Amino acid sequence: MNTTAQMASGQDPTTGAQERKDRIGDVLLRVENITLRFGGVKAINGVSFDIRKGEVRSIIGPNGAGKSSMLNCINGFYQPQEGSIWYNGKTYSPMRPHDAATNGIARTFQNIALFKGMSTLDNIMTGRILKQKASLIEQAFYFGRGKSEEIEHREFVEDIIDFLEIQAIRKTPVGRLPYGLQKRVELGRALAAEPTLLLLDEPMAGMNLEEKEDMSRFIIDVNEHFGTTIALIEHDMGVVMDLSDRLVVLDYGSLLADGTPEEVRGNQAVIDAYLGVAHD
Amino acid sequence: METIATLLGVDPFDLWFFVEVLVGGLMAGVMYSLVALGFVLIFKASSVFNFAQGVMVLFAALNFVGFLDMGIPVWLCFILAMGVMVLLSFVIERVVLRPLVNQPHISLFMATIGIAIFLEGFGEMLWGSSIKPLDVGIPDDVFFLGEAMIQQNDMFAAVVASVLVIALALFFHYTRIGRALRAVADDHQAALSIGIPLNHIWIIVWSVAGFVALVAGIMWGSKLGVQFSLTVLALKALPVLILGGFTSIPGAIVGGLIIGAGEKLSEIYLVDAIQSFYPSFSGAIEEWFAYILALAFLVFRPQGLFGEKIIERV
Amino acid sequence: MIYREAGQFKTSYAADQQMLPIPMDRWFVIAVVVFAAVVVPLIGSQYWLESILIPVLILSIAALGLNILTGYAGQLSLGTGGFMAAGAYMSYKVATNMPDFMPVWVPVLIGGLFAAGIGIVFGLPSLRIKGFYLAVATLAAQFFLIWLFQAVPWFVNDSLSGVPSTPPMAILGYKVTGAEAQPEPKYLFVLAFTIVLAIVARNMARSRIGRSWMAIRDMDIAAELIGIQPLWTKLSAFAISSFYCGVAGALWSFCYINSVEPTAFSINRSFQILFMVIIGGLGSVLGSFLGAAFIFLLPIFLNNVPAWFGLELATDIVTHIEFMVFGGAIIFFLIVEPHGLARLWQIAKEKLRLWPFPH
Amino acid sequence: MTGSQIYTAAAIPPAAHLPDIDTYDTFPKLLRYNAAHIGDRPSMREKNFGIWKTWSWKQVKDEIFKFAAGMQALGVQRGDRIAIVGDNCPRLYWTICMAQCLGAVPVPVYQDSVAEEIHYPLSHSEARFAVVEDQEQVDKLLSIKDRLPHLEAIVYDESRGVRDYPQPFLHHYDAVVAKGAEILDAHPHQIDQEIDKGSADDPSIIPYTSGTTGNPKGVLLSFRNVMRAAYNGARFEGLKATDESLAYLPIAWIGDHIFSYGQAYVCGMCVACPESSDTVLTDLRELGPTYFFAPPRMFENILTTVMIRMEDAGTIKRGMFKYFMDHARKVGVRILDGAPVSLMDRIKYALGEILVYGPLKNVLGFSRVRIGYTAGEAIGPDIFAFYRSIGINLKQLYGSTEASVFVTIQPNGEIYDDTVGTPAPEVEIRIAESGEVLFRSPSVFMEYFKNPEATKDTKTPDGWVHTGDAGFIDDRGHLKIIDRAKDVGKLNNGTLFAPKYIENKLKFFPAIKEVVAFGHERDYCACFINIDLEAVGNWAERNNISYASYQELSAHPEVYKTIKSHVEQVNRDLAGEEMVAGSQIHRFLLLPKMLDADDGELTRTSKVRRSFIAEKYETMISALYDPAATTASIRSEITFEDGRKGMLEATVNITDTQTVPVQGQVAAAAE
Repeated sequence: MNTTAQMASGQDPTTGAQERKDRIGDVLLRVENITLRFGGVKAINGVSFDIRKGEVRSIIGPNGAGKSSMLNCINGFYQPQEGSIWYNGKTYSPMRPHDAATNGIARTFQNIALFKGMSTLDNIMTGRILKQKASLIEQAFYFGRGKSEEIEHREFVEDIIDFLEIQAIRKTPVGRLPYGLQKRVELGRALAAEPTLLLLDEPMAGMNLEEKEDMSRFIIDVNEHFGTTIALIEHDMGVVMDLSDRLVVLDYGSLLADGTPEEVRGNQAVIDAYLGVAHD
Repeated sequence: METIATLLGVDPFDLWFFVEVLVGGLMAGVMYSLVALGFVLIFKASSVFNFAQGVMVLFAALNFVGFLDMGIPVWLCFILAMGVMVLLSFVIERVVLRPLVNQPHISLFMATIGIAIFLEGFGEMLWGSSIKPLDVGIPDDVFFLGEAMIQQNDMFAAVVASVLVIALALFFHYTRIGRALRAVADDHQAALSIGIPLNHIWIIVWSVAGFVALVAGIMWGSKLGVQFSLTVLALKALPVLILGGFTSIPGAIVGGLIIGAGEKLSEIYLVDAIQSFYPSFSGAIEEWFAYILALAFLVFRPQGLFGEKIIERV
Repeated sequence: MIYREAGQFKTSYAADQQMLPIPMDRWFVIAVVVFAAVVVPLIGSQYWLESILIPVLILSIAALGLNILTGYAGQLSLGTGGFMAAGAYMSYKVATNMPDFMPVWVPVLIGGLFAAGIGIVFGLPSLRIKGFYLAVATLAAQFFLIWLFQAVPWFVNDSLSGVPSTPPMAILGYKVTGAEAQPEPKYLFVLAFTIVLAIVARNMARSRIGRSWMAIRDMDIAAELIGIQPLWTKLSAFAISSFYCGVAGALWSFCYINSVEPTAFSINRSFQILFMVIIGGLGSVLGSFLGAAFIFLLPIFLNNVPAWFGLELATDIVTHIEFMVFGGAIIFFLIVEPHGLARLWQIAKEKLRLWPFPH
Repeated sequence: MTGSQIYTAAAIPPAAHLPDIDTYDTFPKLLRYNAAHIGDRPSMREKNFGIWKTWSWKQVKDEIFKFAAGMQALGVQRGDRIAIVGDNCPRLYWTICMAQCLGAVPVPVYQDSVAEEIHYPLSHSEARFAVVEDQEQVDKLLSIKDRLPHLEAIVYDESRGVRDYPQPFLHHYDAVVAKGAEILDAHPHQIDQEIDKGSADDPSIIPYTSGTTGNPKGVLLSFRNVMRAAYNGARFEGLKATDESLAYLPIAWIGDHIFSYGQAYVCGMCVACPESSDTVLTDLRELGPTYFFAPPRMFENILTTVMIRMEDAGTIKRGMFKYFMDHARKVGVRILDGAPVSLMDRIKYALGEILVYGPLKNVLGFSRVRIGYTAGEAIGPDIFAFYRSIGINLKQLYGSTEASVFVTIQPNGEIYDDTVGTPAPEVEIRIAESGEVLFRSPSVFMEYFKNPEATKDTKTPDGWVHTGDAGFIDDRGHLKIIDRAKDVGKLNNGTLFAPKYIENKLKFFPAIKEVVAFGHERDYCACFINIDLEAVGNWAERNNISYASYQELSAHPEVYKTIKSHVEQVNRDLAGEEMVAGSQIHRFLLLPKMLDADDGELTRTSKVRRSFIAEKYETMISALYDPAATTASIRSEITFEDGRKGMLEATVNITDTQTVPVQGQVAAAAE
């Protein structure tokens, strides 16, 4: 036993920061010159940036800056007219929802998009759908993989339920849950897919301080424990600056700045945009 | 097997025969349009897909005939029947719409199916279920356009329908309520700012739809007699709506005409063509022509001819 | 009140995910099934078996089918009658042309499969349209299919009347179809189908496919982004739903009306089954049974009740009352309990579980 | 200290179905016995991830052996102390047995204590190792680690949040077990050999008692102590391997050690751990234990909840409930005790069982309870009768850490709500002249660890232990406890004053939560009363009385009126008992705040800290004894729910009460 010599109590902050840096790896996803138009309106205008493996990347910007549209392009819900998305060695122009899902891109939504008629457990189980392979007959008669998969994935889902501390609402229909818990269930559903890249669209919108703290903790834990890369849209600047490794700032659909929290904080264009200097 | 045209002893490729079929079809289409018009009014104002519109036609006609049989003068019958429709609007608003406000549209849709069933039973309970001939003095002679034989009552219906559409257009354009109804179709809040409670708007719009139903019921009743089968015919208004778009009054008219003419023409010419390859083909495609046409539209142009495109956002 | 759940805990997910996780419920359902399979055929009169139980069971199967499509997958359909007809006509065709050694259930299943195929075709528009738009599309199926089976005499082996009687078929020497069959074997034949199909429906509802349906129903966009493919999910719902309807249609022709006729599968049948699903409970297997029983038995009840009080009501009046009651019941349930009789049952059950506490 | 009579238990036959604890004389040996004889029966369950994960005796043995081997590799030696901190969970129970396998002594510590409170037992016991539940406990230990020179390694169960801690002395449970498994593969008999070295008189555990004053004392118990107590309790009640219990009380408490560990090993029965401390009631309902222990407070809370939930029921249901509960009160206890009851009453009771009692027991999770215990303080007679009347075999027992729990138990069929029962098997009881209760048994503790002074004060050389409680054996042979011996005082006129006795009588009223009685060396008895916010609040709601705070509700005249009637009822009771008739309550006031452990007014086990309160509320007490004062004021610091501090300033009314004249004395009648 090596004893008293190394018994410094508490955590050494530098060790943690170093570990974080070590965890961030190569580029996982690169958005290349994306332009998205609705009718004549350009929601996104030639934006490029990348997301590295293991990092927490935030997309910030004023309302209507095209942040949600950006996430929608990344996971294929919107198909941009121009540009392409390079992801894990392949170029997609555009990305399709099914490509995104099968490649491990999961997301949560700004306005909660849970399956209201189902329980918490079932909602999270839907996140496992791509991993279930039982045939129709096996499901219909609940034998073979039809049964074994249900149990196997239930175990996985229970881990998530435990992780998110939502044991007590396991069998409650999600429609009856308060807002903060619904957000948590939605995160659980996304996690159930064991995503490589997790897109979080305003995970803390409408939450009180305590709920925000909980959610921040979950996001950090997800990033650290599962090594999940996270792309985050959030309005609370304090949260963003604390959580993110790097930020992308969008304004009126264009890229305004890209860099570490410190760099972005000092960027004049960003300060102008946030202070509402008139555009012309 | 002989074709319908040969049975009738005419040459199907005779121009006048074609005109006759086309006009007959268009006239049937006017009837569909009248029912569809009621649907559109309600849908525009409240996003309720009123499945009961067809039954309202029957119900209105039953009331009208019932009053007429009591020996009441025609004009008074009309007013009485209209009164019943307004009363019905009140009841529907109070009992069905108000409790279901903010429910999914599909629930309201199913509720109107409930209304349809209820009214069917209720109407026949009041007035009996036998077929009732209806004669309000609409001429039912025929006249000839060139060599094509045209029913006078068809022409009459066309005229009435035209008048009705113009009247509605004026109502929507030049009255305060009409403008409110148009506003509510776009934005419920806007309608409130005009100062008319939503509940009143519903009652008014259902009453207007009731009025349209009454007119349609009298037209159809004069032609076919007032009977249960009216509701089945009224189902044809559904494909009309798909073609015309749910929110478009002109769409309802044009859709009705296309379907009316299309099903009559296809019954003659399409069946004829098929029977030349497959003689045992029995025809009667009129039963489904409208629906399959609508289906084709749904797959290739879901918003209909005049409807607006729907964009989904997350 | 009758529940004793203390100590009935689950030590494995297999136990927690059983079809009926509460032992009390399990015993109750087993008792009901045993009663239906053993006691009912012994004590049931011909009237009860042939005129009530057989049609209620068959309609339950159809309601299960529509519930899969509408209740679970959220796709409204008014074409149930058409899909039932598809099953009935195709199974007639198979039954009258198949070699003798083929078992009786083969034509029924083939009828179901044929209906499933038709369902897929008419389900295709569901990829682009929803709600009442889809309802209109399914109406097309209803009218077109009924017309089709009358227009193509091949289905009825070119029978002159167009309304042929269904042939008698037997299992182990007991006739189970057609007019000459005894009520008991016929009833058991139908019951067997009902039980198996109900179990299958329940299994699907708690498996991946059921969750995919419900996900599409509740939030189709989110479902798609999770990786649920709308195409496959909706078409599978149409196919499986139509399969159930097809089997129900075949049984209706072979075991209840003993003939194949289009009027049995008219638009009114479609509505009847839709009402069963709404009143019974959308998205509930139990609801399909409760709804079928309610809708089918109510007219019988209305016909008999006045007589108990010495009243004589004309048949058409009773029909009108029936319409009004149905219409009223649908509106009532949509407003008061959108999840239908099944939810009422559920609430009663919860009350009993918490007894004597109110909640 | 001599001269009085010695009371003993009636002899009961040895239990043939239990293992011979003279042969299997340590818990690790019992573990081997159980694994060999009932290896496939469940030993432990834990609600986790939505299901009750279950381990058989065989699995438990394998797990403990591996864990022990792993810990041995970490350096655990015979005689070491191993601290255990955490909520009830199987791995911590296994830690107890693991330590005993290796000849180390487990030191369980109250898991809800703050770091400072944990420090004493860890440093006093010189624990070299700690096995803890999760990040919360790890953090606590890390914060005091500097002052724990003996502590070498910490093993944690749940890795969440701890995974990235850099300290090299932190070990994950799984890693230790994995290491142990490797070692056992190479040396399969290593742990068996260690177990064989153990014997009955080795120390088995050191629970620390939570003293009301001073530092806690470590009570050193041998295997013989704990095992005889567990064995005697088990054969007294006929416990079997098929029994199940729910372990939810602190592991550090001796009761839990006997009920959830000792008796489980002796009988081979199954112990289940709840999902978390918040879900105990739900888990209780699911599990439906057959053997259940709860402090009176918990039974009281459950009963209050039952009554409140029934308020919401419809009229018919409420009427039915009342009717059958009345009937149960009439005959329920007699039926449970096997006394003669008329056929009609039995039929009515059976009907009640179907409609009320059965379902009620079911929703509470008591359907299967064969034996229920309550102890720690006196239970309200109404509460006690309620549970017994609906057919739950609830009993009181009297015991202490020094006795390895059992001193007296109420035998079946001899349950009286005012006594704590007859001496437990192998226990001898004697009443000292001062009124103090003394006992002697094979389960009497060895010594206070590293504290010979205290040992000498408590335990006589011939093995008698001072309980510190005053009491007497009544003519039925049952022990009746009046109060703490040191708390029993005298009024100025010489009358015996037993504050706890008076307080408990008052606390039996649902509206009263807490009472502090004064009277020692005073002219009369007076008291502070805390109303029960839940019960009184509920009453206020039904009567449309609005209130903004506890303080406001307490000051309400109607509330005062109700409490006054309760106090007068108690006075009438006291008047009927010769020994205490003189100590009727003359005046009382309702405190403006709840007595709270965070303010130091209660102990962590919710016992009143009399002297602290006397000091803090000094102004109020003097007002109670100032005949001219009609109000009393207080100014003091309080702690809010969220931990913030604040100042409380309040003035409350004092109410005089009616007392009953007692023969030979003239009671002062209130004007």
